[in-house]
Amino acid sequence: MIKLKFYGLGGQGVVTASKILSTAVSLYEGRYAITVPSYGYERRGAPVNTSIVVDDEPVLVNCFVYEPDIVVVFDASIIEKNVNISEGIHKDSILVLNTEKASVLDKYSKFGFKEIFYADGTEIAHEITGVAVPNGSMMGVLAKTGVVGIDSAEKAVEEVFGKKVGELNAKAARKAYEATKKM
Amino acid sequence: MYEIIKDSKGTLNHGISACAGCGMELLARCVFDVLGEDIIIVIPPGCAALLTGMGAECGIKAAGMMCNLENTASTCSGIRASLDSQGNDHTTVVGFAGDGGTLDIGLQSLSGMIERGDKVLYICYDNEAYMNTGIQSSSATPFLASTTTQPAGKPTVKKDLVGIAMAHDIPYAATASLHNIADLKKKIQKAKDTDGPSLIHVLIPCPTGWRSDPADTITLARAAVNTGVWVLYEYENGEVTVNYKPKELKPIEEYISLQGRFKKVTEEEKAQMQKIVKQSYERKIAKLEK
Amino acid sequence: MQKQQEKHTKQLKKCRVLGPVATKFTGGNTGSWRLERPVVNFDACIKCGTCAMYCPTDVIEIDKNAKECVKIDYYYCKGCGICAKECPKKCISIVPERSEE
Amino acid sequence: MYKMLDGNTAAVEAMKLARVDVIAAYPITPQSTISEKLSEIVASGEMKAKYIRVESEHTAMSACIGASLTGSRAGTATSSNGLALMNEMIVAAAGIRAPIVMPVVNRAIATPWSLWCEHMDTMSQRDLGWMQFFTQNCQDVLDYTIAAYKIAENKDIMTPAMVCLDGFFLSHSMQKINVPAQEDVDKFLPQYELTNSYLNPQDPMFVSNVVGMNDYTEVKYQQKVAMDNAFDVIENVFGEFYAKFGRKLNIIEEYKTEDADVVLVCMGSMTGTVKYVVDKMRAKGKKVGMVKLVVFRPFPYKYIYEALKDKKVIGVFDRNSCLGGQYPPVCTEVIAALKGTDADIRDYVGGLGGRDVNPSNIEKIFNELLDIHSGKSYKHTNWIDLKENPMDSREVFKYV
Repeated sequence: MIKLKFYGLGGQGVVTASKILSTAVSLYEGRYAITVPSYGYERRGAPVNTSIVVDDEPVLVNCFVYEPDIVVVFDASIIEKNVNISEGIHKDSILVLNTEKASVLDKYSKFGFKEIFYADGTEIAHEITGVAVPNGSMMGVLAKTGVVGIDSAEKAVEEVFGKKVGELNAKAARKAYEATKKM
Repeated sequence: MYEIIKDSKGTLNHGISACAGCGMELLARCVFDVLGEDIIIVIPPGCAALLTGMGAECGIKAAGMMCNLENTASTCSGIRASLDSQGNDHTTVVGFAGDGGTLDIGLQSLSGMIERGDKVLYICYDNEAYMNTGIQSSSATPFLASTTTQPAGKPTVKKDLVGIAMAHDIPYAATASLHNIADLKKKIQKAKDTDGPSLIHVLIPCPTGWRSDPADTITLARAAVNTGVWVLYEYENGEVTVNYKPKELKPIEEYISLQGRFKKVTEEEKAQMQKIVKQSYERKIAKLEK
Repeated sequence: MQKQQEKHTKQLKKCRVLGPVATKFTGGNTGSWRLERPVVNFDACIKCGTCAMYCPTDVIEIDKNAKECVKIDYYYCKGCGICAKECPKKCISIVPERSEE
Repeated sequence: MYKMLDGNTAAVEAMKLARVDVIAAYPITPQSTISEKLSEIVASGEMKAKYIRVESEHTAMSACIGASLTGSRAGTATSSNGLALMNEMIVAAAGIRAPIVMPVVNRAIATPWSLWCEHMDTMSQRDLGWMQFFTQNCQDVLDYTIAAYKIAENKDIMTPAMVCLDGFFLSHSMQKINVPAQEDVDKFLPQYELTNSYLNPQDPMFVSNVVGMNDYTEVKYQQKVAMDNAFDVIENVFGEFYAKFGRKLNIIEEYKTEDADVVLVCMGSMTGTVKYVVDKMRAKGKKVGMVKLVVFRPFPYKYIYEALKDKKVIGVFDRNSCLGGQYPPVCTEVIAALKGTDADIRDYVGGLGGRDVNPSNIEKIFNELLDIHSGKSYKHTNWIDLKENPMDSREVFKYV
């Protein structure tokens, strides 16, 4: 059982990203997933998070994730908005981060994650799809951690976004996958 | 399905337990006369519930149901949608509700129905108070009329239903009066033929609530029009036609002296009433004929 | 339609219907409420039909060929008096119930 | 065919498979996506139905009753305050015997305002003559909705049904769902046909007439009998469902209760979490079990009795505050079902207004129950996961 937590801002497609991940593992890898979103009063720009549990067996637990194995941050600025992304992490927890800025990486490195996988997902998304919404490209970065295969992530991106937009986003995911660095 | 126990000429049985001289009963007969048997009628609890009898017995030989007080229009919408989904475009869906169920608690559902454009014929029999439950004021109760909840007389004037419907740009809306049955029936027919929502607002003298002589029901309906209390007009595809304009308005006295509910009105108040009626009549005609 | 309905009624089989449904077409003896009754002076009557048109209970029928041209169904007539009031020839009078005509 | 759906879309999928003819829906968080999706698929022609864009939930239910009596399979969905506004028509639909099936996305009723999950909305409607099915996951939502149509429309039942899904925890939770083929559902669920009361100008009758004191008791008794008969019908329909689709539906589901020392009774999405905790505690050798209530109305007294008659310590988890009552509703029913046994039944209230029912809380409950079972303790915590000093939660400074 792998427990994930996605952090981002309203409008960045965090919920869609959780849909992509669960689609990838459920429909293309024969595994199971459950997502529990944590948004309420919907508005753009407010911090949001989503819990996802991935398992080889049908997932029973239906509640938020408190001890994430993987934390995905869609917007690095989130820690300035009173959100503690390191809540509940343990010694093997992994961080997936949307940035390439050394100064930001420096800040995040202090949280005590075992590994950090990072790439500038927003820039890659903007370059390929023309829209600076990083949920497709971040799937590529996430795939680097091994929680999901990049092939099924690509397929899931296409499935969720539909053919036309999906192809571009899948391309972004692949590019981000290849651009991902680790520290 | 009906087991026929009593002979009756039409869709509505003669032995209806409405009060003697009830204007609503006469209106209901006109409605069934014009609409025929291919109807589904929705009636909320109220005076019109007397048409439907009690228990297993019913006075209406047509398909119908009793809804709740405030959802006549919305129940009609559901029935219409169901008929539409079955490809039935011939059956008329009729809502038959009083002033309380229309102007007070049912206004929202009526507004929704008109705005959606559901093909429903809505008839409001307006006896100007909650008569069935014991003459409590409604928003249709006229200025200074005494009711059990406002015994000293209602301090405000009546709500304008057709005006509200016109603000929705309803395809067809009309006021009608019982003294002119030909006009009333013509309007019901027009409303039936309208492709969309239609509304008829009929002033119904009520001997019990107005504390008038049952024999005066038609006289009162006529007097309401001649004194300018009630204006006969129709709104059809955005055009207004005033059906009848008295050459000269009769004094309000002719209308209120026949009714016990205005008995406590003082001479001073009467003059004020006359002024309001005349003013609102003139304003209305000016607005309608603009 | 009336005949059809009656024929239809005869063909009905008993079946159980759940819920508050009314399936018997009937009405009460509203004539028993009457304190006063309308009486027509047939000689003055011009058979215009005004009384029948305004009768809320729909119990007046005009038979132009009969001597007693206005028929009132007293089983249902509630005695409201609208017919007398509206009659253009004033040929309907309202008399107390059980009085000699 | 497997699809990724959230609870709301699963409900929409079920309504589409059931070939609902008339839809009248009003949006309310967290039900909104049901209204949106339904109007979308009706507009695109994917679903052949009439969509009435109503101006309130009260109108939605009124329109559904009208449509249902006129011969259409009618559908709507709501949540929270919307269900409360419907209240009057909820009673009417049941009394008129209109077999409407309505997904209800559970949410706390204001005030205080909360958009989140709680069972108070459906619990406040529990005795009004509707059947209620509580679902654990999105597959449940789809399956029980389809089955509910068949149960509700059974000629001996003719009773509307609510399929309850927890707001956000199910309504917005993405899960893998096995969606049956349309032709299989068509075979399972025949076309809607009116055999009880109806509105048909060719064969008129007057529905929902005044009955007065002469008939009222009898008409209500008919509703009671329908509820009593429901279990046979439910079992048959669930059996047919299993034969057709291969998934087992339950009136109550017993999870590792056989040798359990203590059992927790609960409903809704939290049952998944409880199963997870049961597995975890069993691995540590603790004998705990769970009973998932699916059918809450009619209440399965006999099933509960059979499942729990030998248990000594039972906890009941209510996701609903019961203000002024001795026990919250689910617990009250369980106590009534086990009358005559010597079970020690404990009530727990939690998960209000969307507060998460997480594994650690459930574990705490089980440990308390185990302590009671072993005689170590008698006390239990009624309101779980309550902050310290709840009375001071709005302590402010005032000028005095």
